[in-house]
Amino acid sequence: SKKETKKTIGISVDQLFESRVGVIDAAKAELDKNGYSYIEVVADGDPQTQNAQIQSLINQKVDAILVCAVDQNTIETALLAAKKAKIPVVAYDRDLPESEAIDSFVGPDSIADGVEAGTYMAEQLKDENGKVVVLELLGALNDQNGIDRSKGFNEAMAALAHVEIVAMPTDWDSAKALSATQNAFQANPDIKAIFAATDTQIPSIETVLTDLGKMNKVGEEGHVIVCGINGSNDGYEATANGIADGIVVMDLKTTGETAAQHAIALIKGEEIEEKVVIPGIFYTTENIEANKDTIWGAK
Amino acid sequence: MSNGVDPPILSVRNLKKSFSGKTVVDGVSFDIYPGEIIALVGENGAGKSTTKNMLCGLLKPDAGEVFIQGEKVEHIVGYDHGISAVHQELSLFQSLTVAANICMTQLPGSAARVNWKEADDIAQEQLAYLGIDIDTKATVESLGAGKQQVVEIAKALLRADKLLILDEPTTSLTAPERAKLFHIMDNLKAKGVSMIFISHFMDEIYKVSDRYIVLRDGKQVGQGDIDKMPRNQLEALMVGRTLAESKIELHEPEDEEALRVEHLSSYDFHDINFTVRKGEILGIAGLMGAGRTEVAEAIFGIRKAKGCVYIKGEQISPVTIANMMHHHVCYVTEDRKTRGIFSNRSVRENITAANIGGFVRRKIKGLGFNKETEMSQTVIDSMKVALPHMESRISNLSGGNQQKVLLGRWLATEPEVIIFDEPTKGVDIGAKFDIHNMIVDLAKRGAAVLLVSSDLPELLDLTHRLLVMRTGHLVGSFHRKDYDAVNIISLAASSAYEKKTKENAYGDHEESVV
Amino acid sequence: MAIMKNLLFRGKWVAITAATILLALLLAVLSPVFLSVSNIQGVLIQASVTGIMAMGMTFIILTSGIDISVGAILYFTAALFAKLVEISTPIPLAFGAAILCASLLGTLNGFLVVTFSMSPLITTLATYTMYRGMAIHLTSAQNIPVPRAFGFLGNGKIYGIPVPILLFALIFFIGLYLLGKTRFGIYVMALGNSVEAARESNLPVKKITMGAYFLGGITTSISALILLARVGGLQSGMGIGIEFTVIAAVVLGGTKLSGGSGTIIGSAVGAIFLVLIDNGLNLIQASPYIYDIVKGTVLLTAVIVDKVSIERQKKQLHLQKALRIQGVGLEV
Amino acid sequence: MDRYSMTNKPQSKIIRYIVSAFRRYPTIPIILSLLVTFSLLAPYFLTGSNMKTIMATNAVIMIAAIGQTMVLLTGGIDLSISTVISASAILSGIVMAATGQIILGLLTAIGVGLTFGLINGMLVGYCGLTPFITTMGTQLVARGMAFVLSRGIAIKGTPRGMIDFGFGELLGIPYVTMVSLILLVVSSIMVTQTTWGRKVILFGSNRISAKYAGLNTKKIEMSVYVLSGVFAGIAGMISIANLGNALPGVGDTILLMIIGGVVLGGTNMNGGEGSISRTILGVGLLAIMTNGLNMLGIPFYDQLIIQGILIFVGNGLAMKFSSKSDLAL
Ligand SMILES: Nc1ncnc2c1ncn2[C@@H]1O[C@H](COP(=O)(O)OP(=O)(O)OP(=O)(O)O)[C@@H](O)[C@H]1O
Ligand SMILES: Nc1ncnc2c1ncn2[C@@H]1O[C@H](COP(=O)(O)OP(=O)(O)OP(=O)(O)O)[C@@H](O)[C@H]1O
Ligand SMILES: [Mg+2]
Ligand SMILES: [Mg+2]
Repeated sequence: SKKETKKTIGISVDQLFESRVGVIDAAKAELDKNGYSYIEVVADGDPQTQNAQIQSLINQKVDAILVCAVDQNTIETALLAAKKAKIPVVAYDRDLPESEAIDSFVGPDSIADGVEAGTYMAEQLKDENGKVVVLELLGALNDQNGIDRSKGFNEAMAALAHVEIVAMPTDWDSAKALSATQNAFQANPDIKAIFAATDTQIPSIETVLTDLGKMNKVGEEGHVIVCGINGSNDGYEATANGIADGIVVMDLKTTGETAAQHAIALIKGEEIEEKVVIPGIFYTTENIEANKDTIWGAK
Repeated sequence: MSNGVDPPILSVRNLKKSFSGKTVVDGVSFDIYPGEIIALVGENGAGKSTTKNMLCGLLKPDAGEVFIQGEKVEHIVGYDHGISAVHQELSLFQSLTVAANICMTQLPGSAARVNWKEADDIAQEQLAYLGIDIDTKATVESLGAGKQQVVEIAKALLRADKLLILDEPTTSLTAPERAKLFHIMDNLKAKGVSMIFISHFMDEIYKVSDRYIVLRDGKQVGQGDIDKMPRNQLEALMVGRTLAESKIELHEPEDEEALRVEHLSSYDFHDINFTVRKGEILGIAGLMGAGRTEVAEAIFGIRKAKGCVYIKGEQISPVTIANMMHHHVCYVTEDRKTRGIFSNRSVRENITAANIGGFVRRKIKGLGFNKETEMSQTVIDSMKVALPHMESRISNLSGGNQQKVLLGRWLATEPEVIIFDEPTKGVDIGAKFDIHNMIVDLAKRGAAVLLVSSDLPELLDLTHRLLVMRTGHLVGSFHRKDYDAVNIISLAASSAYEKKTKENAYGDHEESVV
Repeated sequence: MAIMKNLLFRGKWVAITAATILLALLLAVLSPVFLSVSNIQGVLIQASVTGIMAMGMTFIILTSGIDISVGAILYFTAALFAKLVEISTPIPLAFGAAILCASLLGTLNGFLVVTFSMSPLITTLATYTMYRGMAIHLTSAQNIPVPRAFGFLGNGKIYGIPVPILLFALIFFIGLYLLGKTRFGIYVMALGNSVEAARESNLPVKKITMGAYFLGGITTSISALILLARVGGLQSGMGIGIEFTVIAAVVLGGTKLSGGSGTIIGSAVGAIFLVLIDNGLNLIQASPYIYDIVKGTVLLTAVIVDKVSIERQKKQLHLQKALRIQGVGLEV
Repeated sequence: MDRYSMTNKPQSKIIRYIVSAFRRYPTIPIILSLLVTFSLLAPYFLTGSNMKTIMATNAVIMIAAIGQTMVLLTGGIDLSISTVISASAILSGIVMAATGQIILGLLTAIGVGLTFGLINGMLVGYCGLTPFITTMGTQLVARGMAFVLSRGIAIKGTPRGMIDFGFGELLGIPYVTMVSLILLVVSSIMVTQTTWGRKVILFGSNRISAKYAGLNTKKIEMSVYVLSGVFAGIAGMISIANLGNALPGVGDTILLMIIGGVVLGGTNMNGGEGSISRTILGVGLLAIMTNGLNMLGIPFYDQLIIQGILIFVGNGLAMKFSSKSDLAL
């Protein structure tokens, strides 16, 4: 019915935080470049709000929807409504594996990312003797990406029989990560390695290690192995400075751009891939500087 | 000041105040000279407290002029101008100490460091001046109402260099304490402090004041010297009609017992026993804190107590409010504001609160409030409540009318045993007259009445028998024919125990009473 | 008699202190490392953030107010500081700006509450939403690192004592002094007892209210900076939700939500108590899923114990009174 | 009597009615102006489907707000309402997944709500604990329960019927909206037309006077928490219908919306004043506002700022009108 007006794409965001903003910004730039307009709505972590917002995007007759679900299991109702209204849907950043309503997913494979970090850590720890305690800082207990990262990490670590993993919830909150790390070290003073579900918590880990006098850099005697996932500036700096051993860096830019391209292609009726995994890349202290340009958080 | 006639300490011209369009004070003008006591009288809602609030700076007048020692003042700041007030409702800070309360308006020491030692001394000095011994380090909430009233007065006195306004200061005081207060007022007067005295007790007004001002519906309808004004004329001026001679005719009670209390004890009182027959009015006299209220509340089931309560010979067990109400017992509290009314609800809802079921005729079971308005109206009419509208908040009514609503609420439950606790506290003479007649009428119709009051004349007028309580004990019992005010008061006040331990502040009052 | 009463009303912190000691004993039994110096130190550091905020919140609640916007103030303050440092403002200047700004936001709360006589809960709910929006607006939800040099505030030690603990202690003593010795302190208590009576006593009600909320703001800014220093940078949503922990600490400490009665000591102990729960759960490596259940249960238990102890004290007083009345006898 | 007769100015009945309506519902002018503004600026705002969306997606909040209104009427507060929604959704989800029975699920949800309501009611009503801190405790317990039972992940396997119910509509009105409308009407009748409702309001106005007037204050106070729990349970059920699955964190984020909506409507947090109809308007205002601001494309963070200002202004108006009004509402 609309003649030569700009096509509009609805972007539904679960919550605003740094890495999410990175993806959205990339998607928006791509849409701008191709002459599409967009409506951005933020659910602020509430699944019902998100459903309402998707409904409202449908009511506004957007031409496609990009969605990062607050929860993969409770978005379906709203997305089916979009499907009914013949609006193509692309999920980004958070997979909706069982959804019948989405046309495509673009984003990470969090299990794989977890495995990558875990594999590296397992490699470092395999020669240790006796029981080895590893601290895992969990994301939020109800966040699929957090759960998957943990799953992957544990899978990889399962290779080592002498490793005991102590898990602490953080709700993605650095302050909670800080006290959890502090308390974990009280209970297990000989923690050998720490895995952070998001590398933005590495400065908190550093604070605790400094408190305890254990802040030894990579390669130094008594170094505590630290790995994380994300690719924020915190993670980059820590790895570059030898505080952390390595981080899995997400490719936010490609995620955002690809998601936007998929939406455009769907509007145009073109064929697209149903699932595009944008893998995270593991960088260590050695090679992170050299790849600074590909790390979204690096400033 | 020394040259002949002093200028008036305060002059007021044409003071006006209205609340949401309703004028409640309309053209009050007077002068008050040093050392003078003016009685401000009028019915409930006449605008006395509102006038007081304007004079001490709590309310801004809508119109009118105020001169303090001849100088025009735009905005009164009570304490700075040497004007302070004892408010009708206690305005104390319950969880703070007596010393902090008394000195709150003028804390010694600097802002960064209050000198609590000095504050304590000041407080002790004030209390010593009032001649009452209260522990200045105790919290106010640990004091009885009588002592709290004293603290309130001490607090006001601290800043009353020129003018002290006393808004119904005696409503919660008993005779000896009132005498003490008047003594204090005399002292102040001698020091040149002027006073405005608001009260509904005509005896007191004639006893203490030099001049009077009468308010009616906010208008100043008369002022002059009190000696030249006959009492019945002053009353007529206040209410706008001549009050009938208040001749109370008591009926002979029936023989059947209505309420019997046996061995009632709690931490506030000890081994209370008495019987009230149908049609009988039994009074309880005593000082503040004697435990009368506690006994009354224990009978009604509000407080826990050991012992037995019988209604018409049947023992009530357990003694709960629900059970007592079921047996047609009711209790009208002395503390109207915090224990009686629902201040932000309508008059209608306040009337029907105690037995909503009795006011409605429902078409569908359990739903709706049909006829509530009509039936409430009959209560309002029979109690002669003056009010703007049945749907107005009860807090918009004057104290006397609130009291009538409260009485109406309970009388609508068709009680057979009625416990009144200070039923005319703060009520104007007209309304008091009505309430007295109502109580006598209730007894005449067969109800048993237990009347707790601090107003001795009221007790002497209304009751068949009188019990006297002191520190939780029943210490005396009088029949109407043996009534003797001096005897009753000294019995209520004297106590060998209290003299021994010197704990009680009122130990030395017998002399001042007589 | 009066002494007993004073103990009853002033000694409200006794219950929470007893509960804290009991919990500590329990943890000492459950976990051998609990009583180590470094763990105690860790507990105190963790308690310092909420504890400092609880000092300010105590004043607010004592006036019978409440401020649920403090979490958002924390976020905004941290954001402002990080942003200012990012655009290379000198640290002291940024520091001052952050503290000033938080004080202003707190005072604004007080101003709104007292001027429009609206319920403090709904007023600060409105400002919570606003301040949070402002913080995200300011930072576009970005994480902003702060220089490690600034970490001294979170990590540093003076005479071997961690700076956050020192600040906590300092502010605790200032609070103690303010409440107990100054005119403002007694005014706050008075206001919480009865606004009506405070007006009639000609107390500067407006100034007192704004002062209390100002303290809420300024303590929040200090906590914000400590937290920022410790976590190494700003995170989106930082501090959001902390208000309930802070309020819980104050209320557990025996301060009445209706105002007019409470202590600084109680609030400080309350903050430590709450941290102990987390610390204990971490130490015994409880399943992450049961944290909330344990916390909720402990909270409820603490409230019930508090209530029971108050009831018992009341009963004792009554008993004494009864004995006295019985002892009077009938001497006419 | 005569001194008051002067003040009863003869006014036209209609004007009086309108004036009193605005006093009772100070949110009406704001809602009207928002509706006009949004309709003019956002082309899709005033469409049937959008209105339907607003109503359906806010059903959970609306239902929870009913319970919260009752609690606030007594001068209390129920912070646990949000996570009780989650807990009942999870348990009911588990039951439904296991049995496929919607009725069993509904009973479970109500049962969970009832249980938490009873706990709150006992602690607040009978033991006299402070509502704020008590319900803060049960809030954590309920949240923990939801997470323990679900391990943080949504409970899947919701019966088809439940999902259809979430989608379905009758005469253009979604079923979930109908449920909330029915509950609103019933609860409004309970509050305004029954003795119980009257007692709740009187209790909230002055709990001591209520005791002295012979009302069973403990029972009254307890009952509102129980009802609040039950409504939370039903809300949990509706959340499953809306979302398709039971989610452990579903209630976490909506607490402030619930309380904000109720108070914005003009229910006094100190008790004794307020109504369900005010709550409808308050929650409705928040819902319309967020929807409209989204449609106008206002960034999320600026929406927060506007929302804060509106809550403030709305409540300010409510206080101003109700304190001035002579009518006890
Ligand atoms: N804040 C207020 N808002 C509205 N009306 C008020 C207010 N304060 C007082 N009034 C009304 O003003 C009138 C005068 O009240 P005021 O308290 O001055 O009476 P009073 O003479 O002191 O009566 P009483 O003997 O009962 O104390 C009353 O009708 C009262 O209802
Ligand atoms: N220490 C106290 N703490 C709390 N309430 C008190 C205290 N002392 C008295 N009260 C209450 O205040 C009210 C008025 O106290 P008052 O001094 O009149 O005592 P009372 O025992 O009621 O005396 P009366 O014999 O005059 O009725 C009573 O209801 C009483 O229970
Ligand atoms: Mg008066
Ligand atoms: Mg009494």
